[in-house]
Amino acid sequence: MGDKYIISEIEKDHILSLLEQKKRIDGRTFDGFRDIKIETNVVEKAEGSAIVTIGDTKIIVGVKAVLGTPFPDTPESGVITTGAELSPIASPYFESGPPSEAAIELARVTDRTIRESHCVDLSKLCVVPEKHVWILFIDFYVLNHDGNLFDVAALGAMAALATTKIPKVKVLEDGSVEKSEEKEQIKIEHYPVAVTCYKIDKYNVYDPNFKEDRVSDSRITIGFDEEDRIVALQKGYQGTYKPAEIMEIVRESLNVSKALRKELMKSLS
Amino acid sequence: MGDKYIISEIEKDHILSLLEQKKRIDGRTFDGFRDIKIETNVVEKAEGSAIVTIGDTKIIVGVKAVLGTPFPDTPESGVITTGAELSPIASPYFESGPPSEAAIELARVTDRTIRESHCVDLSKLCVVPEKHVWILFIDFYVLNHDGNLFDVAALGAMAALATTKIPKVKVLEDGSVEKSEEKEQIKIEHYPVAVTCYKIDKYNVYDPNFKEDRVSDSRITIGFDEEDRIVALQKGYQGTYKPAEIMEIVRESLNVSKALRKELMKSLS
Amino acid sequence: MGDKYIISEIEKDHILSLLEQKKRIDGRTFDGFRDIKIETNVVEKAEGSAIVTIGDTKIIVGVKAVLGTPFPDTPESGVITTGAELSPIASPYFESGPPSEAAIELARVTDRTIRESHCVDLSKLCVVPEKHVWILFIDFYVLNHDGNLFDVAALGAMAALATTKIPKVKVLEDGSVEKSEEKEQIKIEHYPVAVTCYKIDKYNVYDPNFKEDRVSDSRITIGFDEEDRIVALQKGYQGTYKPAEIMEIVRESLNVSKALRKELMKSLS
Amino acid sequence: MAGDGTVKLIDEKGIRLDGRKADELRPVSIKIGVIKNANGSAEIRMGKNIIIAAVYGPRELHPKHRALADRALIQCFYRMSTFSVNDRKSPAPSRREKEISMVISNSLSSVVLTEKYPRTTIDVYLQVLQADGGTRTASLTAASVALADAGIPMKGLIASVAAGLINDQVVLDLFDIEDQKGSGDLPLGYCPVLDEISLLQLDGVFTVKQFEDSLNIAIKGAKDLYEIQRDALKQKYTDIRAEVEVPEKPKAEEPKVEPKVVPKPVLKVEKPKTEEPKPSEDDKREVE
Amino acid sequence: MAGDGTVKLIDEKGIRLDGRKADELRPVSIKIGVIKNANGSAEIRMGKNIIIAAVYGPRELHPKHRALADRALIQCFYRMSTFSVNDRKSPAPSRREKEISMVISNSLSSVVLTEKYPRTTIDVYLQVLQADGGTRTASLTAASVALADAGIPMKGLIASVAAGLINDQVVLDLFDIEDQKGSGDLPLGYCPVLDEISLLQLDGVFTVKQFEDSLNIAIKGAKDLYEIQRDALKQKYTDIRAEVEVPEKPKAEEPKVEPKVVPKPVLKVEKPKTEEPKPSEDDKREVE
Amino acid sequence: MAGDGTVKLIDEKGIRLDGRKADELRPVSIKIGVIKNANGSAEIRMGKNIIIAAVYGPRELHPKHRALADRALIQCFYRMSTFSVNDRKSPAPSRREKEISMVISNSLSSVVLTEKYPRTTIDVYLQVLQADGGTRTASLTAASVALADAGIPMKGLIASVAAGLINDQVVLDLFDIEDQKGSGDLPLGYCPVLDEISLLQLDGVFTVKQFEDSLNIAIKGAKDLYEIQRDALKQKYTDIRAEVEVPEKPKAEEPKVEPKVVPKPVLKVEKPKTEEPKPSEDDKREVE
Repeated sequence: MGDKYIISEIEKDHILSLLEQKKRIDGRTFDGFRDIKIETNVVEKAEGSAIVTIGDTKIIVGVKAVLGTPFPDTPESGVITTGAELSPIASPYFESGPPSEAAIELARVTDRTIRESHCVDLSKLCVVPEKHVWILFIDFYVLNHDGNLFDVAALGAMAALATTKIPKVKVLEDGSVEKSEEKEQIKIEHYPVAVTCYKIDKYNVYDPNFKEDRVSDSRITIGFDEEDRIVALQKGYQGTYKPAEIMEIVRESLNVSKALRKELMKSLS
Repeated sequence: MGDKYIISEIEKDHILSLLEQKKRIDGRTFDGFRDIKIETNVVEKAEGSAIVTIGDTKIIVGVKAVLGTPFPDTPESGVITTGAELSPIASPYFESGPPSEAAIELARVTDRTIRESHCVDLSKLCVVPEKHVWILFIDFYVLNHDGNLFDVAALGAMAALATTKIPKVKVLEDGSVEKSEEKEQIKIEHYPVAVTCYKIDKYNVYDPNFKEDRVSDSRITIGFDEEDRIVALQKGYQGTYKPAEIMEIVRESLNVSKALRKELMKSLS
Repeated sequence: MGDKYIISEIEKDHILSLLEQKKRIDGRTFDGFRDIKIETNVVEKAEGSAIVTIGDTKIIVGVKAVLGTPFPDTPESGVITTGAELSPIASPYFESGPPSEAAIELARVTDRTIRESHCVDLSKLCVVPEKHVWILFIDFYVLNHDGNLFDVAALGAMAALATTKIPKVKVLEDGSVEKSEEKEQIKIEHYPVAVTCYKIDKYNVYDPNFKEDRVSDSRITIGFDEEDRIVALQKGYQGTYKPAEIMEIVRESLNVSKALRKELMKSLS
Repeated sequence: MAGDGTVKLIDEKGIRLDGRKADELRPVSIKIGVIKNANGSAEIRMGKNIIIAAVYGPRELHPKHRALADRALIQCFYRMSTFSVNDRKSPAPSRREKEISMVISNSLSSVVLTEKYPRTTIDVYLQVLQADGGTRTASLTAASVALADAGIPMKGLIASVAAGLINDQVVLDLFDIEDQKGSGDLPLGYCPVLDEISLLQLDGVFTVKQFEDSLNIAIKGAKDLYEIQRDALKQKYTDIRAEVEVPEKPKAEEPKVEPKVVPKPVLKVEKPKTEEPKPSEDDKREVE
Repeated sequence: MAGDGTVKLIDEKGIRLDGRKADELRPVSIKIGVIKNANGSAEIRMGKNIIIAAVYGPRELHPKHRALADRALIQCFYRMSTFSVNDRKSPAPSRREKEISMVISNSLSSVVLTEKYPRTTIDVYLQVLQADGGTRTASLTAASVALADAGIPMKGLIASVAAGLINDQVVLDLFDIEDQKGSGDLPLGYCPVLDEISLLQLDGVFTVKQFEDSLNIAIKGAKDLYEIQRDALKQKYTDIRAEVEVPEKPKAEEPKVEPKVVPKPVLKVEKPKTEEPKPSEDDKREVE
Repeated sequence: MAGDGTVKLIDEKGIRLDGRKADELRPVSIKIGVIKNANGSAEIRMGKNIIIAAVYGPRELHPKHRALADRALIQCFYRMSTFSVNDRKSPAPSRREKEISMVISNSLSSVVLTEKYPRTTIDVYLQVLQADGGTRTASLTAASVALADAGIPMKGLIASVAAGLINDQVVLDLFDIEDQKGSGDLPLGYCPVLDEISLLQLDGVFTVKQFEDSLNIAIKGAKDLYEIQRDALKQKYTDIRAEVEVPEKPKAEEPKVEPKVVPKPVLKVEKPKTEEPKPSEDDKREVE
């Protein structure tokens, strides 16, 4: 964002002077999150879906499962593909048109968290090697942007995936496939979550609202799995970090990830 | 249009003051049409074609028949697809570039008139179920825009379709198909025409020229088949109608449709 | 170009007054070329590649060979397809975005020189008629634009093609094909080169630098094969020629072509 | 739309597959203020349709040359989510989405007092989260409520619903299967306060008599729907009242959520939230 | 273009498949004023080619930064209709269409007195309704006549036709099959009044001698074509004369159809229809 | 990135497939001034990667409304040539290319003294001629040198290289096969002068310990790379020196190649070549 929106210097000063006093504009601690709400199975026609809200940020994620052919170099693997739309429905600062840089980054970072965690075993999405595999399209739409999109998107993607049911498939004699009415939950092997730490001047805060997000100098999004391994990381915006700061953020974010995962698992139980 | 072109208030006042005296700028009655000319078989390389002119409005329509695969959910049906281009050749108000909203509306309303009338039995366009069906591409180009595009486009589409000849096809042993030199007229089951009633202030007129079209508050295009059934309807522009007005227009347009169909049938005989 | 860049009248006058004295701004004769350098096999991952520099103009050309299906009307022919990018890397006057008119012209004229000379026998690129043929993608990127792009592009395309090695292919029993590790040089039947003559006022010069190119009124690019036949020709820009001038340029360019071909052949030996 | 006689869409007693009578609306709920950043918003659920409408504006229009000298432009963007339908929808806008955006925009333009905001745009975003037949009419219904929620002055709300033909019988508010298997669809946009029709389309095969019956049943349905729209807006008014009882200084940083008093839900709300149609220099720089 | 020897494109007597001699043009007809809204227009039929050319301008250019300070920009848009060829053409503009648009634009720019209309654009639209070989040359021929019809001052008309090689013989004006089966094609744009070549392209394989012969035969063909262009413009002049005999006040509302007196069809028509190259504020608002 | 255990990417002695040790960079060469028209440029070869970086600017930005009031915009365009990879890359820009362009642009923005050139753009073009793993880091390394070559004042050079995991072992600077078969990749952009990290991404599976080790090895690698960057810039300085020894009047027509004295390769070069960030009217007209 940094670049795109000019915020009055006064507002930035206000946020900063509060941070110096260890305060945030809405009274939270530096690592305090706003209310988290995860609803699943919100769209029947999707194979999986979720709406996640953190504070006033709201994202809907849907998973469509489509039978298709695998990539030639991975004939026994299904495919996961992730798309994000930052529609102008969600913010006066978003514009109509093809996916913006910001939408591409949001989709790709979330995609890496999902993919690299191996949360879905792609080989289990294979129906007939080289011929028929499941393609999972994970699409998310930001409905209201009040900061911290990356964490919300990853929660949404996992909640939608973990509640995805795909039709059982029968392979016919001629090699073609037939979908049955019966559906089956896909198996989730790992439960990654993404945690983003935003740096405003020299202060690190979590779960910023839109104004805090907008005045941030940089951010680091880290995907952690349930074994505390890092599966994805993205530094964003134009600010920089000392090496030691990075390690500090990794450790702090790891703690935050556990709380987020608790929320995720609660919604799935 | 309403929105897009600003017409001098003077011109609008002039048109209106004439209408109050039951007159139109070129002396016609409210439901009087300009000269209609329908030429068919104008482009040999198309499977069907027509040029229709009403007054100075001129549209060319061509039909190309291509062998393709059917949609998975209608394996025994051929396909009709309609496209319109409002090229800047036809008016100083048209712009280059991808199809405008106006072009999309023109194509889709004409498409509905054709499609919903079942004027072509799509099952007869099937060659080998699931494998090979005829796809009819109906493309029209507005060559000169002097109002009343919808009626002209529908006449053109029907005249082109009704004179479409497609190659006879032989199905070979291996399931592939071979086109023969011999061609066969496609069978037309119904003869829909579209009639558009334009409302200027409280007056309903038909077949407006460009200036009348431009000052219209709203329009209603209705597709009628030869059994006097309504097969398509589209209210256009931003004006509104009382329910009773609608019914009056339906009845009036139905009468107009008979005259238009007479012209169509004359050109086909 | 003519249109696109406004050059100070002073500069144009300067170039012209020199030409009147039979001089060029960098001291060359009217048909004198700058240094020519042709490097081949510059990109290992391409099946063929070359970097050609003439003066400060530099173009890289890569050939990728991909197995694909032939066009239905030429089932026993491989395919050659040529693309050019005038990336803003090469000149402050180039813009980002889809291929410009200038890029399209450069690609298509070079394509015609290659294609019409029959330098590659397309039937030899056929693996299984109707099913599998080699598609050669010849893509070039202008890296620095200091005039005379057409001649450099054609040299680059030929140098890349003539050093292209494609995998040997085994046709399996089920009709599918398998690429082997072993590669084979494609056979070159002809060695066309392109020569462009630029007209500034009434003077014809060859191999202009950017400034001369920019003030040119017109240009003629001619592709000659090694049997002195014309295989492609393109008049560019807005200037015109008397018929006799054309013939004069053809004869002069034919001479130049021999020198350029000598450079080409040297690089290939 | 194929008149497929093999499916029995309505039984002898006139009961449809989902248990409704011929002239009955599907269950409808409308919720207001669902998109916090928008100037106005609404979520409609009608059958299995789930659609969100959000209104931004009046605000400056880019590029400026498209602005209208004497009134606001109303721009609608109807979009289906990729996962809203059985077969995944491509994310690229289709011709169908563009046409629907246009007819919704035309319909809304007929009631909004656009002349109050010359040179601005009022943008209406419609996101279909789940589609179950009749998304264009449900979208228009929601858009109209969202405009009222945004305090945009209107001559009246538009209620929108389709009538149609199933097994040659006229019914109200077709759902997915009826839409596909029925033989006719007549989407209507209607303003009960003005008794004016602002959206009307049709496909299928109707006799003139069937058309007239369908039109009438759709108008009746729209009037029923209008009551639900009013209730949704009244509910909001009540909610705000309750909130206002406990007096509280509005937060300075959050001008958007300052209570909007909507005394009568629909007609000519005196002052829209964005009072100044010409944004200040500061706003402009923020938008860039 | 493949030199396919198996088809006999020309017989021992030098007669081609369509009965023409080597240096003969196909039947040509040119009709003027076919597009009423345009400032000038022409339809050419040449063999089975049917092409419409329409000229709009000089008029204001958008976006303005593309305008030239010292002259008019000539923009050509050559487009093939989807149904103009045997295999349906995709409606998206191809690279071929873009290149042809450019070479036609360059050719016309060489004869139009563009410096008379600084900062404007003259737009030439070329729609191929049926293609039969040589559409670019026929388009240029028609465009040139349409410009004259629009009253745009020119140094001279451009006549355009191709020569080519079939069975190694030089022939004029290739039609579809000759174009496909022949071994060379040389499209030429030529201004007889100036004796200047403004369009020249070639593909195929020509010896220098064959090239020279082809160039000469194409120039001769262009001169023949030029007479047909002149006749078409003269015919119009005659038609207008006849019309003007019965004096009649031009209708105030229709300034476009006011009789354009074209005393000599080609050179420097004194006043173009659009006298004022800088459109007034009103015009500008209409165009938006 | 699949942790495919079947390929032995590193042997018992810690030697990798290409003969390197775990913490060793691939052979690197950096050449300056390879694109004559650019204000600065560099070619990097690192393993089989061949990448060209060219810098244009500071220069005027179009469209103007995107310009920043208080500083220069840095725009990066990372593009892979179609033939740079084993399977031909489509020429259309991919989402990957757009993301990489953005992270490189962010990284460079952190060191360039952008506030010196308000309202301008500095455009950095990155063309991958051959890709061999780690193209984004090599591109950033080259871009940084190209900016210095252009005389753009910076707080320091950025050296960029990845660390990663192969067979669970931390190694520096993954090449193609290691990138594909390894189990983790951590691209780093680092400014040794400032000890600041300006690019950091990761995919794969790392324990926190592995991450820390990878980060450290990448920083060490970046420091090594920085020496090579400095050498390249010094070499240029030496070359220019040699040239300058023989005094020679700079050619008037070629202002671009006038010797740029770069006294210390990196920090705050006093005056960039383009001294006047606001281009003159003439320049502007040329750019249109």
